Order: sequence, then structure tokens, then C-alpha cells
Amino acid sequence: MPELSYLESINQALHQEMERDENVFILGEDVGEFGGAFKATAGLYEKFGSRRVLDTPMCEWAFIGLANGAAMMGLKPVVEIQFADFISTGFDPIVQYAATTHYRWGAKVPLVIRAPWGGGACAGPFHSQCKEAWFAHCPGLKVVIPSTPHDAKGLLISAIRDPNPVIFFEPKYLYRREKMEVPLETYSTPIGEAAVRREGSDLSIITYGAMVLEAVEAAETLSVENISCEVIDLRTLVPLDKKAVLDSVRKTSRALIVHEAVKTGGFGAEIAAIISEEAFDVLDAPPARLTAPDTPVPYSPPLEKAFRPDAGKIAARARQLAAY
Amino acid sequence: MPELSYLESINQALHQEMERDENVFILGEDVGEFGGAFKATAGLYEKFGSRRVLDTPMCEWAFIGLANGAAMMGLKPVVEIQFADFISTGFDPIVQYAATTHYRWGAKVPLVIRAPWGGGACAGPFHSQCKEAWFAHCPGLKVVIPSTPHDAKGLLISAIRDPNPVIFFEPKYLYRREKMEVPLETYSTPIGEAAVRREGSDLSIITYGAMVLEAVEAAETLSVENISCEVIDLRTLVPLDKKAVLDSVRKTSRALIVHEAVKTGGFGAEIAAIISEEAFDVLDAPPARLTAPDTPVPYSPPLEKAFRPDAGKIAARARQLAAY
Amino acid sequence: MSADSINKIPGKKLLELLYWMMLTRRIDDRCEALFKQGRFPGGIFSQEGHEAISVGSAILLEEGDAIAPMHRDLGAYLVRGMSPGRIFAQAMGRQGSPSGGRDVNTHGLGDLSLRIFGYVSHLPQSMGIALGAAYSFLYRKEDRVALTYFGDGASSEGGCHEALNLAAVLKAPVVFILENNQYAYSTPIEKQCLVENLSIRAEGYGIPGVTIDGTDVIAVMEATREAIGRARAGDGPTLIECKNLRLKGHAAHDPADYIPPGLLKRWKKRDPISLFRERLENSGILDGNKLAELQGRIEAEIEEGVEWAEASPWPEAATLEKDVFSDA
Amino acid sequence: MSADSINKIPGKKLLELLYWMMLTRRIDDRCEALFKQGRFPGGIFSQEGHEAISVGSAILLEEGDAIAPMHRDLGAYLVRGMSPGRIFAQAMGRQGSPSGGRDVNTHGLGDLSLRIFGYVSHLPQSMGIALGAAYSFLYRKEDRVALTYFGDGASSEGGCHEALNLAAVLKAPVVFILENNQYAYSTPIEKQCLVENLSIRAEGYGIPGVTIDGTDVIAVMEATREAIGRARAGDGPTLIECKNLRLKGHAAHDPADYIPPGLLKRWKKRDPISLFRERLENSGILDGNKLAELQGRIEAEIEEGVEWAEASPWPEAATLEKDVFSDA
Ligand SMILES: Cc1ncc(C[n+]2csc(CCOP(=O)(O)OP(=O)(O)O)c2C)c(N)n1
Ligand SMILES: Cc1ncc(C[n+]2csc(CCOP(=O)(O)OP(=O)(O)O)c2C)c(N)n1
Ligand SMILES: [Mg+2]
Ligand SMILES: [Mg+2]
Repeated sequence: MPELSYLESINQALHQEMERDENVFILGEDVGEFGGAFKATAGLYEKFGSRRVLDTPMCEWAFIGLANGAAMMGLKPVVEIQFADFISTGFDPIVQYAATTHYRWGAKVPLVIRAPWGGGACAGPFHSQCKEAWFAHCPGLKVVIPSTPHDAKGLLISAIRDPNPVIFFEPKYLYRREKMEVPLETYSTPIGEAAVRREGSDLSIITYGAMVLEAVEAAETLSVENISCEVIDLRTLVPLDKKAVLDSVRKTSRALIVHEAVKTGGFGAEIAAIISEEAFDVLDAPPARLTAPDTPVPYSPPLEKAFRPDAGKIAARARQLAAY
Repeated sequence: MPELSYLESINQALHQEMERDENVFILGEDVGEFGGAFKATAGLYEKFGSRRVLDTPMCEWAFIGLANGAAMMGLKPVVEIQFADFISTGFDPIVQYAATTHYRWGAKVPLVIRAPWGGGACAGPFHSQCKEAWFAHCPGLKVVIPSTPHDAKGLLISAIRDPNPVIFFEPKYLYRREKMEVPLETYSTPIGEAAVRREGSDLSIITYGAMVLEAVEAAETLSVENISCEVIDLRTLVPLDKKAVLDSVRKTSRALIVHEAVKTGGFGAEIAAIISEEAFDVLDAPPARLTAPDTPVPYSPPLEKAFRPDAGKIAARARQLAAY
Repeated sequence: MSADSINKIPGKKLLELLYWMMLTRRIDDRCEALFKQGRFPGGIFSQEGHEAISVGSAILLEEGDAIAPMHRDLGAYLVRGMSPGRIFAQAMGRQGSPSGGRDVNTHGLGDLSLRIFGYVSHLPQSMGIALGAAYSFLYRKEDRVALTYFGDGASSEGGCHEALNLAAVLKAPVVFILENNQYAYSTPIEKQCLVENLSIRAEGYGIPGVTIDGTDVIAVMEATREAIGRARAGDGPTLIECKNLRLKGHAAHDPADYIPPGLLKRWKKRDPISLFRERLENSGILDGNKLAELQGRIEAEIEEGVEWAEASPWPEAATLEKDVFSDA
Repeated sequence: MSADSINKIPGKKLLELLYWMMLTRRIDDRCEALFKQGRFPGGIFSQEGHEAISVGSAILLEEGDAIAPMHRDLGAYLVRGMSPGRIFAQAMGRQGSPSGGRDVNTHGLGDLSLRIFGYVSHLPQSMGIALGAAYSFLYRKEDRVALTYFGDGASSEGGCHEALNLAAVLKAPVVFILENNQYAYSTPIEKQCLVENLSIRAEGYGIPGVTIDGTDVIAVMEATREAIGRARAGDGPTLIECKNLRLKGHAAHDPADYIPPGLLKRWKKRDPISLFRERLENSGILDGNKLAELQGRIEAEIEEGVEWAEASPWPEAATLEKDVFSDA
């Protein structure tokens, strides 16, 4: 099996889905000949031409609106937002139109909005944001955040085949970080199923996105200290695999929730709430959240390092929790 | 003391603050001669003229942007969004500019964004939304939601005097519902302090906005059944009066969190997470959330009734919780 | 009166136009009455003064064309095949409406089998949606067109600019109709822009723009016909500004006493339906009998519609959480 | 060469313009070098080809006027009094920068004491901000003006439309400078709009619009002078489109090989600094000595700036959560 980076895996999924289905098309800023700011769409323009790989002017509102209309006509738009931070510029067509339409009058709006997401690259307050919680709070949207090259491909394929609008955040921190074996053939990874990245018995670390890597590293460190951590990668926030979360917590009786997004109102609050509502009886310690603090994402390395959770901070917090 | 409705109270606060401070001005759609869609700004145009009560075209992005710029120049803009639902149309200037600027380079952006908010009026999916969680997740914004005429005035005055951007949601369900005594003179109700609306010992109902009324009604019903409920009105979500919440839960050992917003990613998750993190040891039951379900706000009465929490549903859930 | 340009149009077509406009008006009247009787749980927008625009444009669409209306386009829904009963049912919040009671008045009044896109409040979302439908026609090399509407108010929103420019760049087969009724809720046009004709903005996108009399259904039809022709020929979008006055309040609750009486009076004289009826009478196409026949037919249809709507059950609370997502 | 229009301008002023443009260019060069040496934790935008626009416009502001620049306006920051040291410190993420290490490159490079508004990435936010400053001048009946900038790319964003129209309606004293450098990142202007000159859009707002040569600092100055005069006289906003080409990549990481070599070559011949230097030489205002003096001064200032920046401490992690809110 070939080894692919996260980015190559995304690119391959796009190539294969566009080959499979005439209705799939790409649109966004600089996605054509240029291949996108991160080269996620490289080679598609050459193969599929400007009709199916559409370079747009800068107009997030209109091109997401266009995607909504095209989706209702049976096409399968895959929108690229240049950085996830700019998704707020095209907010209405997503949270007001795409999210509500099937409920309101039955039309399907099957589109995918891909966006390079998250921090860790000294890119400052406007190229590092993690606003998945905004979308998780909009019934009608699915929210997917894969953490491995394998999942990136399988989940993107699922997202493209899904009959609903899917917000697909790609941790750009992982784009070129680690390669892994990714099957050449197409396959789909189901939306709504978490993955157990590491089994453990003392404590569950529940996370998603780039933090999965950090959590696994922390778990490895802790295993030497005889603290056995289970790492749950949510993979999709909506629909949420509650069962996987609760099964793990029922096993370990301790939960540490980790995300890159800021704390207040982050999706970690939802996980903590669900755990305390539904696994209260088994908890040996309060469910804990380790997140970024409530600030914009700062640029300078010492600040961003302090801002962002990492393996070291996760291990430290997990130790406390295990000792509770 | 005169009795004022919620709406009259808002109107009075605006009159008084504009009289007090030359720098305070109002802007938004139809806020001038017309006095606003709900008449919250009635009489201001006549008294202060078009410079200080500025009717804008429909352009939420630009008029909130204008407010940001004017605020940094030392003015005190009070923006009206015609319905809170349309706040998403002017999203960037709020969540990207206003929220981050003080942190990023030290400029104060003291503006208030007022918006008639919430459901209960058969106004359908786009005139009923409760999206406070979006803003609570943006460090740098304060989020205020008063539940009584008295607080509406005192908190609006505080918001206008605050050096930060304040999102001020007004439950329109309460606009004309109940009058109460409101001092004629100006006074400010501190942002960041919750109110105990009813003392109790068996259970804490933690809520805000129009649900406070319902919670108090539920508490009255339950008192007859010898279930003693404490009702905490958060009043402001950011900054949050964590102490008031935790004090109450430490007293009652049971928490029911209620809001009109949909469940997943709602602010109730944050409250539940905080309670389980910080009052874990005293809890006799899992913290429970009673919220709207994860759907757009439906229009038709049987659906909206099923959608929206009310005194009956609160009492029912509280009974379960008390019996846990 | 000298030869009217309508003489080039078959009498049957002209009567059809009149029928749709009258039907629209009578539904509007009936809605106002039902609202006042408390038979609508929510509000309802007035259509009065907009009938020539919505009918005169939508009438030209063919099967397979798409339409994304705004909140003054009841006429367009009717012309495109939405039954009065379903429209009443929507305002009443009943199961039989296109939204099954989930959306209010003309919001969410969509039906893909009719290629009508339901709108959201956030103006002017429909412009982006229509552009998307138009792009699907380009994509599939279909000889189809998409038609959409927006108001003078919405013309100040950023989305309007984005959609017009993107449509221009893509040469998308879409017709944008600007219903300049001189008010955005209470805000008069002078407070919204400095230009005489908003159609001038078309030049800034490199597309054709015209301003026409929005009370003249024939003028609307002719301008739309040209625009549709251009779209089908691959020449891209057109902006048509129709000038009229909203003859009632923004919605049924609004007495609109901010409209200067003189202005209102002037435009009431230009009621699109009276104007057209007169022209048809003067041209000998309409007489008392035919009018009575039309009126009778319309009243019957409306009665039937109201009855149908009221017979439609309330949605069941148990369905509340259904259909947030599509399963397949 | 016949009499140049620059002869009306005092030689001292002309040399000042040249100084600022050269300083801008040399800082840009230095930033590129520092970036390549890994001394910037983040990226940096190229300014090359934009110096005439930012300098030729900002030079006209008086104390108390406000400015809301975009990401190619280094020249404007310098002219308005931001020291090179603080600019380098910002890119380096140091404490001494306007953002104290919290924001990256020219983002958040604001200083209210200089009436410079730091920008956010989301384009074209600065247009709304400048409009707000302009409204504050109207509000307080101050004889001041606000100046702001946006790109051809940003011209397709809805906010651009909203800000222009709202400014027009309010007759706000604001000057909008459109830096049409023919690219939005990799996207050429032909894919962004159909019109030859984007300034035509001004007509749609009922405000004056002009298109000028963005490589000619004097042309920029003259057009801006007129626009500022209009603003101060109460006649509202102006749109000035300056045409140029971005001579390097979008940012330091971008080789920009999507720009056709012929196009680049043509515009490199129109390097705004070389052009202006030649004119000054031909007019006898500049000679080798003066040039060497300018260069020397600039190099010294830049060295000093880099040193100052590098001596500035890293922000302390303990300050991370400070200042999210203002206390008073
Ligand atoms: C983005 C947005 N802001 C505010 C509103 C509230 N609103 C509903 S209709 C309306 C006026 C619309 O005016 P116009 O576009 O001229 O259409 P008209 O109602 O006059 O037909 C307003 C302000 C809205 N629907 N959408
Ligand atoms: C709303 C928004 N979308 C996308 C981006 C990403 N982006 C940054 S600069 C840029 C190109 C800007 O082009 P233009 O406005 O012409 O300015 P230039 O860089 O050419 O000077 C893009 C797409 C952004 N900053 N803001
Ligand atoms: Mg209107
Ligand atoms: Mg450009």
C-alpha cells in the first residue's frame, strides 16, 4: 500500500470521487490551476477542467450560495475555504440556508465544505481558528474532523456521498506531518463513528483533530508510568458517537477531554455534559477539559505554545486526573 | 416607582444614556423615525436627530463595521439588529474584528449590539433563533441576556458604559409580557453577576432569558409538592458568574440547566461542564439539561410548543431530578 | 386610444396574465383577512403592487427552468404551479403545506418538483441559490434559465454584489429582478442609495441592466423575455429593475403610515391590476362577462384553497425531530 | 524630456516621497531576507510594486486623520509614523511590536495614537472601520478624513459593496483606494470581473470614481488630494482605482510562477521607484550624491530597526490571558 500524507490523501479522494461521479465539482479561491493554497486540489484542474474545478473570485457568500443551489439541483459541490477562519465570511449560506433547508421544505443540500483548520503553525489569530462549535450548534450540519491520512480519505469520500451538508475541517498541522498506508482503491469511513486510537483502562482521553496525535503521545508517556490511557478520536462531532465515548468512560471511570479550540463554549463542554449526564454513576473523578484558554490565537511562538494543548500538557493533566 | 415593560425599560435606558453622554449613538435598520421594528428606539430620533439615531440601509456588515470604527474613535455605538437571527449577516465585524482587537493591538472597541432574540411567538425558523453560544465562544465579547424590565435597563446602561463589545440579547417574548417597577433614575446592574430569582434547597434551576419566567413558575408549582427549587438567572453568559452557580449547586446538590437554544453545543453544555468539573463532589444527581431539541425553530404552534421548554416541562424534569 | 403594444400578444395569453395577477391579489386580500381573524399563527407579507412583476416574469419560464423568489412573489409561486391551498396551509402552519408547518408564510415555500426554491429570511440568499441552479445548467449544458428576485433593501446587502459579480464572471444563465418598491420596511429609497436607477450597477459588473415600470406587466414580460433569451443564448445574466410602490404595509401588522399620503395616492392610481384591466378593456380583449367569469373562477379557487388548507391537519408534535437530516 | 508635472511640487517634498518609497522597498527586501533566514516565525507579504500607492496617498494625511490600511500598505504605516523597528518586531513576534507578539506581520499593526487601525485578515474589514472613523468626524463636525485601501480581490467581497454604498449615503469623509494589482493570490483579474476599470462601480453608488496609474506616485498623490479635498468639503467619498502589478509573490513563500513572464517583464519596467527616481533625475532634483545620502540613511534606519526588534524580548507566556477585555 502506498504511503500518503494527509494532504495527498485528501487530494486522492478528490481525484477518485470526481472520476467516479460526474456531478462532483470543486469550487473556491485559487483551487484551479494553482491547486489551492495548500495544494489539496493539485492536478484536478488539469484533469477535469474549469467547469468542474471552478476558480471563484473572493466571495465566500456567493460561492457557498452557488454551491447550495447547485447541490439542490443534484450536483455535488465540494467547496474549499482557503483557511477555516474565513468560513465566517460565508456564514449565512451555511448556517441559515444549508443547515435548515431539508428540515424546512425537504430539499436535500448535499455539499461539502472543506477547510484547512487549526493552529500550531505560528499563523496568528486569523489563520489558526477552531470554530467547529459554531457549526455543531446548527442542527442540519454534519461536522467532520479527521485526524489521520487514512480517515481523511475515507471520511472525505463519505462526506461527498452524504446527502447532507458536511463541514469538513482538516487540521493543517497534520497536512504534511506523518505519512501512513492508505489503500489506493476508494473506501468510505462512516461518518458518526469514533475510533479508539489506543486502548487503556485508567482514563479516557477524548479528543479530535490534531490533538489525537498529542493524546497518543501523552498516552505513551503515561504508559511508562503505569497509567493506562484510552484515546478516543471522535472523528465526527455531528453526528456524535456517544456510545463510543460512554463505553470508554464506563470502562475507565475517568475522562479527559482535549481540544485546540478555546474553552468556553467549545465542543468539549458538550462532551463533558454528556458524560456527566449519562455516565455519572461510573465516574471516579470529574470530567476534565484541557483546551486552549479563552483568547484569540496568538502568533508569537512562546504565546502560541502556551496557548495550545500538547502531549506534555495532556500528560500532566492526565496524571492529576488519574490520581484524583 | 413607575411600572415599565421590558421594552419601555430598554427605551428609557437609551433615552437616558443618550442624554448623559453625547458620544452614545444608535444605528440600525428602521431605528429612526419608525422607532425600530419593536419600537425599542421610539422617540429617540425626534429628540436626538438623525446624526445620533442613524437609519441605515440593509447592510449589517457595513454598519457593524462602522460601529467598530466609530467605537475606536471614542464614540459609543449602540447597534440594533432587527432580529437576532440576522446577526449572522454581520458576523465578521463582530467575531473577527470587535472580539479580537483589544487583545491584538490594544484598541478598545466599546460597542453594544442589541438584538430582539428568541422564540415563543410563532415567528418561524428565522425570527426566533438563540445563538448566544456562538458569541460566548469568541473571547473578547461579553454576552448579556436580561430577563426582567429592571435588569434590562440596568444591564443596558452597564453595557453602554462598558469599554468592551457587548452582545445584548433581548428576549422578545418578554417585551410586553410583564411590567414591573423600574426606578426612573439611571442605575447600572453589574455585568457578570447572576441573580437568585427564588431561593430553594432541593435543586438549582440555572437559566437565563425568557426561561427564567418559566423556571420560576415551575418552582412555584413544585413548592406545592414540597420540592424546593432555587432559580438562578445568569443574566450574563460572558463573563459568567461561576460562583453563583457553584454556590447554589453546593447548596442543593442538584442542577437543572434550562435554555431555549438547541441542545448540542448550547451554552447549557458549558454550565453542565463547569458544574461537573467544579462541584463534582457535592452532586447527588447528574447535572441535567432541558433545552430545545436539535432542530431549526419550527413555526406551527404544536411544533413550537413541543420545541420550546416551558414551566410544565421544567417541572416534570425537576421532579425526576429531585427523585434521582 | 391608439394601438396598444399588447395587440401583438394573443388575447388568451393576456387574459392568463390578468388571471394570475387577480388571483395573486385576491389571495393577498384573503390572507390579510385570515390574519386579522387570527387564523394565521404568524405574520404574512403584503403583495399589493407587486403582481405585475412576479407574474410578468415567471410566466415566461418553461418546464425545467428554476425560480428563487423573495417575499413579494406570490404571483410567481402560483404561475409556477403552487396551489393556493398549499400557500394558505403554509401560513396556517398545517401539515399539507410545502414545509409541513415548519416554516412561516412564504418562507420555505419550496418545491423541487416545481423547481421552486424556498427562501430563508436572510436577504438576499435567493440570489446565490438561483446562481447555483444556473451553474447547474451550464454544468450540464442544459438550455435552461434561473430567475430570482430581490428588493431595493436587499440591494444594499453584500450578497447582492457578490452574486451579481459572480454570475457575470461565470456568464451564468440567470435573470435578476430587482423589485424596487421604494421602501425597505420603513426605510425609503433615498436613505438607501444616491442613484436614480439601481440598474446602473449592472455596468459595474459588465452585464446589461434596465429599469422598467414595475406596474406594467407587459413591460416586465418584455424585459424578462429579452433577458431570458440572452441567458439561453449563453450571454449571461441581466439585471432588471422594476419600479413600483409597495401599496400596503411591510407585512399585515404594519399600517405603513410612514409612506407619505401623496406618494401612496399617486401609485395607487398605478395599481398594476387596474391598469392592465383597463388596457384589456380598451383593446376589447376583456368585457364584463369575461371579467365576471375570471372573478368567479378565482373566488372558487380561493374558497377551495382555504377549505383545503383548513382541512389539512396540524403537524404532530411527534414529528418535531424528524428530517433534520436526509437519510439518503 | 519636456516639463514634468512634478515641477510644480517642491523638491523637498519629492525627495520625501522617494525616501518613503525606498524605505518601504528596502524594508520589504529585508523582510524577505529575514523570512528566508527563518527569523520570522510566520509569513510576510510582499510590497513590491505597491509603494507609489501607499506612500502617494498616505503622505497627504494630516494629524488627526485616520487610516485603515490593508496588507500591501507598509508605506502608509511608515509615512504615518510607525517605526521600522516596530514593524520588524511585529513580524518577529516580539514584545515591542504594536501587537506585543500577538498578531502576525502587518496584521494588527495598529496604533490609535497614530490613528492607524490594525487590520484583520477577513477582507475587506478595513473599509467598514475607515467608514466608522469617517462617521466619527461627521458626528463631531471635525474637518478630518479617513483613508482606506482594498485590493482587486477584496472588491468582489460583499463588504466592499456595503461600505461603498453606506459611505455614499452618509456622505462620509472617506477615501477608498482600490489597489488593483491584477491578482488576488493566484487569481488573475479576468477571473474576478468583466469590467475594464473597477472604478466604474463608483457610478452605481453615485460617487466619483477614477482609475489611475498606480505606479506613478504623483498621479496617486493628485487623485488622492482631490478626493481628500472633496471629503473635507463635505462632498463625501471617492473611489480611486490604482492599477499596478504585484511584482513578487502573494507572500514570501509564493514564487508566483502563475504570473505570465511577459506580463511581469512589462510591469517590472514600470517599477514605481525606478520610474520616479528617473523622473527626479531628469528634472535635476535628484543626483548621485543625494541618492547615496538617501540610501545611506535608509540602510542605517533599517539596521537600527532590525537591531531594535531583535533586542525586543519575546512576550512572556504568563501574559497569554491578559487583555482579552479592557478593564476601563
Ligand atoms: C439580512 C437581513 N437583514 C434584515 C432583514 C429584516 N427585513 C426583512 S424584509 C426587510 C426589508 C426588505 O426590503 P426590500 O429588500 O426592499 O424588500 P421589500 O420588503 O420592500 O419587498 C428587512 C429589513 C432581513 N430579512 N435580512
Ligand atoms: C474574506 C477573505 N477570504 C479569503 C482570504 C484569503 N486571502 C488573503 S489575501 C487574498 C488575496 C487578496 O487579493 P487582493 O484583495 O487583490 O489583494 P492583494 O493581495 O492582491 O494585494 C486572499 C484570497 C481573506 N484574507 N479574506
Ligand atoms: Mg423594497
Ligand atoms: Mg490584488
